[in-house]
Amino acid sequence: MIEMSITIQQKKIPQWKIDEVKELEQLIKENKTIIIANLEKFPADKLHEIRKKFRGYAEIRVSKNTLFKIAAKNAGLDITKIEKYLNSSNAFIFSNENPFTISINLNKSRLKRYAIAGDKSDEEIVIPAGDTGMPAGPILSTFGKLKVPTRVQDGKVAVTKDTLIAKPGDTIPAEAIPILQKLGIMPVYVKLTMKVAYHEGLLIPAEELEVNLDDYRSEIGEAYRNTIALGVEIAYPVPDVLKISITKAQNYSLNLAGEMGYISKDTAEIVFIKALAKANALAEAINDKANLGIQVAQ
Amino acid sequence: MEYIYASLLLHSAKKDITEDSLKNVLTAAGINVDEVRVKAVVAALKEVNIDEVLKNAAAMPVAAAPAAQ
Amino acid sequence: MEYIYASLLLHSAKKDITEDSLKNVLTAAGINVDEVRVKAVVAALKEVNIDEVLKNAAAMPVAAAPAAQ
Amino acid sequence: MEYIYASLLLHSAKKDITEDSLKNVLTAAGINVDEVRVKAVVAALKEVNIDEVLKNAAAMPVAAAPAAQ
Amino acid sequence: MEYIYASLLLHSAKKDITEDSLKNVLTAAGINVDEVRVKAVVAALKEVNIDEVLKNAAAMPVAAAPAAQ
Amino acid sequence: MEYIYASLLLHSAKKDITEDSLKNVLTAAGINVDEVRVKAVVAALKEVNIDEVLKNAAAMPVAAAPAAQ
Amino acid sequence: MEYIYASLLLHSAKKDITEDSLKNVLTAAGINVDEVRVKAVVAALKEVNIDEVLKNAAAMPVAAAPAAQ
Repeated sequence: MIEMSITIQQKKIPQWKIDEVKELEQLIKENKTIIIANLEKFPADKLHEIRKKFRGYAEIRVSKNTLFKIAAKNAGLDITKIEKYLNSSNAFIFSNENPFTISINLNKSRLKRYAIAGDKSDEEIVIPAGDTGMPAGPILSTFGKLKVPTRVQDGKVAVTKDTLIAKPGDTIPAEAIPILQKLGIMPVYVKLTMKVAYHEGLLIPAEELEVNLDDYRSEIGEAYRNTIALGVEIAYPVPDVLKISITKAQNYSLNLAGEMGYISKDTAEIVFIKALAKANALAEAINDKANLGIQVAQ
Repeated sequence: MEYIYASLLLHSAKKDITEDSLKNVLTAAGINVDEVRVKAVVAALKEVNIDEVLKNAAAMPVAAAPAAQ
Repeated sequence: MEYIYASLLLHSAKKDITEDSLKNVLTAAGINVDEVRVKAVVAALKEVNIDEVLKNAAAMPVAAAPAAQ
Repeated sequence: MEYIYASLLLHSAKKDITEDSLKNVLTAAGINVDEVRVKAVVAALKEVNIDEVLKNAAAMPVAAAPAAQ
Repeated sequence: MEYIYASLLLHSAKKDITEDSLKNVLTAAGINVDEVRVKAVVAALKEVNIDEVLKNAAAMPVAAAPAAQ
Repeated sequence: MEYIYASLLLHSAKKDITEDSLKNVLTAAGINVDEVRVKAVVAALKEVNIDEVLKNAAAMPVAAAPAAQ
Repeated sequence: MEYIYASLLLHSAKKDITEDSLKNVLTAAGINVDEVRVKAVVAALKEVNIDEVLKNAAAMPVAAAPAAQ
């Protein structure tokens, strides 16, 4: 249908559209990764900043869905898979990078903006202690409403204590917005929201595209601790591991000696530590119940 | 702390901590027994779950035991 | 730990920890004394400066913080 | 955790963690490789300073597990 | 620690840790396999309940063994 | 600590800790065995749940750094 | 951990930790000795200052710091 209409109405189609379809077609053919991102709520004037950051390994195009669809079809893409993402206003990111790399970089290249009414905060908002530079006046009652402690100093409002007014995900209190602006606090992120990535025949939905680097860090830490623990347990013959094995064996030995009351030169101390710990605990416990005046040995 | 040590001795031997048993132990250790204190300790220990108290004490960081040089 | 508590009891009562004194205390607590263990404990304690050890033990943060519920 | 162990294996063997090397290791371990995860892991690990994370993991006081019973 | 990483990779993929499977993984990672070490690790792991060890890993009293470098 | 090391050696090999097994191990290590001590250790260990003690030792929170050095 | 307890036993008895002495102790404990592991452990322990490690172990019972490689 589309092709037909194109052929029939070809003369009425402006040259730039034809050129654009050609260019898109070329981009689709030349790039392994295509990401469709939502442009709604994304300020057009910020796009060039992101483009700048992606320069060299990804190209960001804002195009009409219909043009992209034609180009995709011309490039031999299976359009049925991505059709449902081709609504509202989209940006198309073309790259030969791994789609997750693009995702990570989109996250890193996010910008911040001032809050407007109704925004949810993307980060913790803290009004910092110190001089605000704002002249004392009606604004004082606004600070009051936000439960931010203030005092007036040289006719200016000074905040006396760092005060949290919103956590990530909280709707930002409307009355805070002008204050945040005056303080230069930009609590809302501006970033392209990915809808889907198409990569070498794979379709990766937005949820899967999100990469939480902290999760990876903590998994690596866990894997490493597991590895050390297993190495220690089997006395993996590497000096640094054996040192830990020895330490563990010694810790076990001392504790066993302590629990069984085994006294030798090496173990006397742990034995008495344990006995004293118990005696002290008991003394303290009954000291609480009835005031016996027992001096807890210290 | 003698009264506590004596009580713990009885407890760890699974004996009842009574005025008599406590006095016996203290006397055997050559200690002049203070009747009032014996009464007080026995009464107070009745209100305490000794095993629980000891378990908590054991859970405390006791690992440090510098080896004797 | 009975042998240890008994030793601590004697020590804090400023009595010598001998096989006899230890046996006396343990017996008074109603414990069937194991001669071998008594010998072992007394012998081991001979090599240990109890006052020193107790001082160190008490200095440990451990001893300091019983669960105070 | 398979993908992480495989990555750490490559890392400790001083090999680059690429889609190919990761897939090789996973396949050799008899694992059905999930292409998308491989891509995600490779991209993510490019951003992570593994040596740094290992150093921190090692330095983290094992206190992690207080006697919480 | 490559041999341990490889072993845990196999374990977390629920594969048996045998000399062959371990060698396969190590080779796939581009590591020159030391036959003796493979044997030693496989033998040692047979005596260990890995799941149990991992469960306690966080609680490991890994002390005092700073990197010797 | 020899007697304790020997006991834990037997325990971790899942062998019974008896006077004989303990003596065997100590002798193999070239140690002159003190019969009294062997008997005392075996008797004392009978009253202790070794696995429990080790589990608690492992779970011990960052412990008591010795008060002073 | 058997190999470690056996090594510590030898060490505290002031015996050299050699393949033979380690094998003797392990065998006496009723353990089927793995020659390869014995070799590997003995070789690795040669690079460890056990006294130093024990001193630190006693002084700082829990503070994870395994080498990060």
